[in-house]
Amino acid sequence: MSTVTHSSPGESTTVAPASAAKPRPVSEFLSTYVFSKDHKVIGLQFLFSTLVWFLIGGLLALAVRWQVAWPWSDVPVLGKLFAQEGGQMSPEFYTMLFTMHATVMIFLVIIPILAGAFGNFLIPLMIGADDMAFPTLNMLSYWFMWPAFIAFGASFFVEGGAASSGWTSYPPLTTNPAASPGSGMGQTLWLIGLTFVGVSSMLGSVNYMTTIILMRAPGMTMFRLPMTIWAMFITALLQAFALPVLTAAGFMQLFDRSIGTGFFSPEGSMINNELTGAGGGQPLLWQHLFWFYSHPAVYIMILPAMGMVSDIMTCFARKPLFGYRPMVYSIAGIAGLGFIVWGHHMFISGMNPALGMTFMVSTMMIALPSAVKTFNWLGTLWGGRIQFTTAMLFSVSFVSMFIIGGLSGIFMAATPVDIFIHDTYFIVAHFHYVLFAGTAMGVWGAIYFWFPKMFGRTMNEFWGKVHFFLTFIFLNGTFFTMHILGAVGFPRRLADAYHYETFHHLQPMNAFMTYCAIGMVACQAIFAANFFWSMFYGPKAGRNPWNSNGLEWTAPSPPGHGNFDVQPIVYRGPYEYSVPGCEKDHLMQTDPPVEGMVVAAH
Amino acid sequence: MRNRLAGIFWSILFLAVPVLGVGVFAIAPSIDVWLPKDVSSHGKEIDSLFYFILALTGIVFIVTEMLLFWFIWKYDAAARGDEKATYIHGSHTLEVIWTIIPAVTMLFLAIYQMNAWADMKMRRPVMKPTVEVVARQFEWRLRYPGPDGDLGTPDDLFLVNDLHVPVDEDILIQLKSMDVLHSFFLPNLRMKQDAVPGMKIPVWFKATETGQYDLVCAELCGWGHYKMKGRITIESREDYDAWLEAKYREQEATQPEPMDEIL
Amino acid sequence: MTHFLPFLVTAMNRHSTFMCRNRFSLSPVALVLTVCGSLLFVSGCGKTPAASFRPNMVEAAKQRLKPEQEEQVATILEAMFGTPDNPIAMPETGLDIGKLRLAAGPVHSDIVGRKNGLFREHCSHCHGVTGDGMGPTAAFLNPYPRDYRPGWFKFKSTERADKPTHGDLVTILNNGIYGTSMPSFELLGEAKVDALVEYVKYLSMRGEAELNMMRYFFELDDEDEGKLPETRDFLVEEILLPVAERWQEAEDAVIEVPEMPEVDLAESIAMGKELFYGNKANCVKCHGVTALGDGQANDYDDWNKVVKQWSDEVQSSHEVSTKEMSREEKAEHREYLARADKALAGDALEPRTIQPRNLRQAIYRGGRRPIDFYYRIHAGINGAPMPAAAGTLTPDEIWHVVNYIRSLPYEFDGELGADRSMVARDRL
Amino acid sequence: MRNLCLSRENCLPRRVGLTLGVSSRPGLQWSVANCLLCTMLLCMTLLCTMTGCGQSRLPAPTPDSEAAIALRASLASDSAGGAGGSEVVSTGTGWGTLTGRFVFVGSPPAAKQLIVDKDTAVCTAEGRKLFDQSLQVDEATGGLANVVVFARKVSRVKEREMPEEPLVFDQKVCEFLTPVFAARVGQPIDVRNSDPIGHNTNVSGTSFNQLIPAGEGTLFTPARETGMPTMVTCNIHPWMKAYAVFREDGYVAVTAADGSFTIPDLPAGEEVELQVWHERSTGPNGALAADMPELGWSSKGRFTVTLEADGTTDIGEVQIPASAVGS
Repeated sequence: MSTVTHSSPGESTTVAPASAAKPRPVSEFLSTYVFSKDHKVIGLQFLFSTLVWFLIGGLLALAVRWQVAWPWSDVPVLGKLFAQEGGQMSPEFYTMLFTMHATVMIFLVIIPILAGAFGNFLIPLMIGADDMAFPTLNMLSYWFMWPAFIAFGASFFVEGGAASSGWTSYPPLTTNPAASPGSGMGQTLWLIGLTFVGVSSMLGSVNYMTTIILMRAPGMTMFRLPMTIWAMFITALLQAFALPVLTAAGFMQLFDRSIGTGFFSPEGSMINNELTGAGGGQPLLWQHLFWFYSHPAVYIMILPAMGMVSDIMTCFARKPLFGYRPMVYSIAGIAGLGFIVWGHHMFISGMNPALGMTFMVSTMMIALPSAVKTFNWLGTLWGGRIQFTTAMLFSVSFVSMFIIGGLSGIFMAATPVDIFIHDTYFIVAHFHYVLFAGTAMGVWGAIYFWFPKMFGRTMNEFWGKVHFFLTFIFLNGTFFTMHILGAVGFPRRLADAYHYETFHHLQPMNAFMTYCAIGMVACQAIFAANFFWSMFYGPKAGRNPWNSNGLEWTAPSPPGHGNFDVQPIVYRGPYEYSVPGCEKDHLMQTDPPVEGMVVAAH
Repeated sequence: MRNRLAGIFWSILFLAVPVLGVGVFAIAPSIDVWLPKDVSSHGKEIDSLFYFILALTGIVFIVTEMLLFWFIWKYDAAARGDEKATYIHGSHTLEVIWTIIPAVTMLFLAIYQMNAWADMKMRRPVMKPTVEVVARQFEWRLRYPGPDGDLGTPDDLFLVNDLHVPVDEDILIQLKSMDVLHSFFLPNLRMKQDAVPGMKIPVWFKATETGQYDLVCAELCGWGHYKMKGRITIESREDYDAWLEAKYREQEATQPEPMDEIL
Repeated sequence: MTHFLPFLVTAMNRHSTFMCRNRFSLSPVALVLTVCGSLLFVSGCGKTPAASFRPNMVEAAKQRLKPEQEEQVATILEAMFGTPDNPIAMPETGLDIGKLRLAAGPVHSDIVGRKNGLFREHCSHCHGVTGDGMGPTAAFLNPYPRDYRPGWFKFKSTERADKPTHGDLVTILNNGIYGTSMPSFELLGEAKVDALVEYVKYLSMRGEAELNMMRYFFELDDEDEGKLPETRDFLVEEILLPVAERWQEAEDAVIEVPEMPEVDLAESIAMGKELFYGNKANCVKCHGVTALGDGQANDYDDWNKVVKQWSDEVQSSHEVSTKEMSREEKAEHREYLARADKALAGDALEPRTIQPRNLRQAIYRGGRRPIDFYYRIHAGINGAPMPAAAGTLTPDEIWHVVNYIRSLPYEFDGELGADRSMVARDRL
Repeated sequence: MRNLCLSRENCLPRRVGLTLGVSSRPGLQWSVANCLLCTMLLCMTLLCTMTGCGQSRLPAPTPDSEAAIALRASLASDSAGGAGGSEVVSTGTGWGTLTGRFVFVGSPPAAKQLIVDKDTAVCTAEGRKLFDQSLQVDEATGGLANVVVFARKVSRVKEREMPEEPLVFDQKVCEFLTPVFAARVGQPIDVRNSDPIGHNTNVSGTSFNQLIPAGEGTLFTPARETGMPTMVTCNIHPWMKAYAVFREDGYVAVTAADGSFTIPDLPAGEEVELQVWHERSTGPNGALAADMPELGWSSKGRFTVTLEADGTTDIGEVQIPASAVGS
């Protein structure tokens, strides 16, 4: 089936000029411009959609920060939309804000931008395939995001507002609509949206796995794959194995809410004088199921960035990746261990404390592959010939920030310390260092790096660096401070914590963080302007503007339909930079071997 | 040469990360943005473990960030002239070293703290509950067992939000939730435990100093989560008994109290 | 569009330079649209709403008030009570303006450590800025948050129809109402609780004055041309004072509580039990044979009853045939019904039945002190179906019932079906 | 799936060869157009979902703040006087009796059966059924019972003694025996319970909500006027419903089964305004409208008559259409 559906756009292309005299039906317009099956277009569709959501999520975060810094004061701009009677942000709206900030950022930005946008765009290009294995499925994986977009977007405007039980959606707060305004229609829409995101990811991951396994160019062995592809491959595996659990759990919660099954509500638990369901369930069951997906999801959210950063860094250090195989194994190790550490989100949840010990050990162990990766990145920089392009700066900052995010994780893995810092801003600092300072920086790096391939033009380097500099400064101003707030025990998710004497004096510090956050969002305007300007007016890029090695750089920029005008044949791995005896400092994967050149075994 | 300046600029930016990072943690205690005062017997263990991990991660943090800085400072293309990058694919020895050292450290860390964890969450003191705390949206309902020491008898004392415990004694709290998840968080006693509907979870600690401290809800429990504020009063045995007695008398009132007592 | 497409397709296939023109022709449009869309999105649905008291639209629609009449009421109320940000306490109300200012207005702090706008910070999410029990979370709570406007309060030490004393309301704020969504505010401290109570009284007086005025339109003579007289005699003497005086008289209306009779507790409980199940006190009729509160499931409290009855009325008015009506009558009828439907949908919560208390859970809304029980049995519960027993039972008998009820959570009565799992020992 | 080609170089990708040479189509332009289209679509969807912002509530009137400030000032000064509400000035002499009859036009609908789910051994013994009594029409005469007629404002009140015998308000087999009753303020009412089961009697708008033990009674003395009739219920048996009207001057009557009413001793020789009420009326507050312009019958259910001294004035048959009582 896939062959048939795939070939149709190709055929129509060749037929089009001949039939130009005859007006084409609307369906052609749709299949060319909207329901495209070209992996690059789908990737860009993902990219644009997620960037819009990135903006929305960022604004939500600003509103959250505003309330944390100056509780109950009028929120500028956004306040117009959602203020309660009297112009102030109501606490239920605040809970909705941080819930939707997390939801949007995780499910509509990070996961789709990594797997959806870059996965789609890069996988066929980097392995030398003309398209994905299942183009229709691929198209569907994008369009299945739309019900999710609509569900999440619409949920803001239904009665009671959007979901407001945190992105973790812990029952019974979520299973009983009487528990919170956002647990009404908003939560149902949240679950529906989540399901569609899941379907989309699943379609994507099936496609990626098949494509990577079956459609590599001649000579492209598994151990000649760039790290990006390895990361995408393992991410796809993670998704394929973890997602069904979340989807099942989501349906269970939906049933709890709609037909009173009571998977997650215990016997006789009352909310607002209404029974929470049939009983016989356990709230902790949801936590287990949810984190069984969502902990691996944390790696889904960073592994592709790690892969892309490895590729960018080798290119601009002009040096082979230090320890290619250990890097691959550590990604696999992170993924494998990722399945057995979910309990560290639940140390104080009421789960058997003995389980806490085992999860603590496995969690400590996951620091290993992360450490290996960090050291190997440092090793890659060592002895390199570093070019400070914007993409490189973002990649280096990824490593720098990932060190912070990784190390702060050890505090939480230590169960006794976790008793104190659980659910405080220490956690917030930790995951923002991993997901924002880590992944988002990686994503920016990747955008600057592959932009020429996407649009045939390069982004402005000067403004790119300004963007990097400001983002880097503000990001650390915002998130590093959170560590010490966490050390005071400042809890997450409080609309107003200052009536607690313990936290009363932290307001100025929060105000500082909010100023930084505002700066951080504001300087994204530079990025947006640069992005759109360069798309049309940026300097034209050739096929290989960075003198990089990957297969994608052998295709035209931007690649046409079918990607390669010449069948790429792969002779070596992707990191052969500065090969002794070679005239240029890079040796592309497709460059035929030259007599006498010394290249490492793989 | 302009390129070299750029390299210096960016290297220093990355140098700022460890410098300012360590700086923030060094200054924080002096501006009172640091661990709140500990008044529990087990808190010292948590704090010392926190400091231990802080030192450990601090060292790793400084070393790796300094290496990062040094590499981008030194291996800037502009600084290397015509020299090519080193053509090296890795080092087996190094990989082994930097796998084993963290592994050993991490294992040590995990085993080192197991005892502390067991003390705080697994080795429950054998005694009747001092008080039952029932969390609900958005308050802490307290039930003291009354003179007979048993919960669920007519002499139970019912209170709200205002938790009192005697100092220097083992306290066993029976934690429940009526509706959704809550978390019983005493920052000054380094104690946190989720309250789960349908479960009776024991929480124990021993307070070492008298005083009044915050009782915070740390698990999102709905729109009013932020206002679910309680207070713990740690007082001497005599004061505690007198307080219990007074509260019990109040609960058994058969005549109105004078107005000034209510206000 | 149809002629544009093949052109574009052809152009693309040729990969020629005029493609550039083409690309610019589309992109700016898209850009402008995107920017406009985002701007619209950000600017949202209008301005930040200023805090204002919402008129009692249910009563207004019920009394078929005209817009100018509604406006007159709103204006008079603003003259007498001010706005949510700037309350006014006329001397006749006996309210303390200092306390009101502490509680009113947006949440802010004028001096370090002193927070104003207490009501909006702590109360308005449920009770609404107007005290109409229609805050943003109201619809999700069971029971609904109290609507102060009719001036009915349930748990108090005064006779049924009287207002609660200041102390009664302070007690409610300090203890919360266990079994409802009303939490305890004790830790706010005395001064703040005091200010909040004063503000609740203020809102209640305002609401009652509003109701009185809206109802007064019906009483007007024809020559008044549908306008309330704006004189001090009418507005203060007829409308405000009757309400304010009852609040001021509350302290004198406290129920006298005789001492508990000196009988053995077990004996007293036995007598109380007899009364509970007997034909005299009849508690069993609503609280059920098992005392689980399952004896009466389809009654409404007064707040809900008002809505329920009117909505039933409106419903049956919908079914009235309009054949015999004149054109004007028809239009009037239709407008009334349209306004009524809107008011019921937007300004009233779906009426909900009230359940008699489950007496085996040891959860008592009105307080667990013996004296709290005495008040409730003596005077009944204002606004709720619970009737008064004062004339029917002697004080001693009331005390017996009190003792029996207090023992119920700990009583195991297999015969009556009070399941062990339902008693306080295990349930709470 | 015979070959997973994990490391085989000769594993040819399936379609690269197929498409070689056809990749002449530039990617940039149409993908950009495409993506912008998607972005726009996204923004538009968000805008569309925002329709929820539209208010569906009744528009609230805005107070006239300037007028409010002026009024506030005038209320604060004691000088701002003026009579509140107009007093009726007496112009006539003597006393007269008012009488009339209410007739239901058309055929009355069948009464609804009430749901009795409690104390059925007493209330619905031997298959007895209880019916809604809100619309009682005499079959023979078409008279409409339980219409309340009372004088709104009178210039003078004839002194009559307060009856010493309490008015009996009884309930039997779970029904109030008098579905609508009138009393003078200060007149004692004996609220009785002739059932073998307990009732409670809840007179809304007053402080009276009392337990009435089986076979006993309790006295209730209304202290204030009700205005329009107020509802009386039994909370133990929620289907039980009656209406009471208490008037200071006692000029109040409830129509009998044949629809007739009589109010004696009204001031004669001057205009007297009367108010008419019925439980089922569709008018405001239960005001019963009738098409009698000669009496100046208004939509507020009011009419005016001038009575002859020492005589009886009959307003005749008042025809009430089905639509006026919501049927």
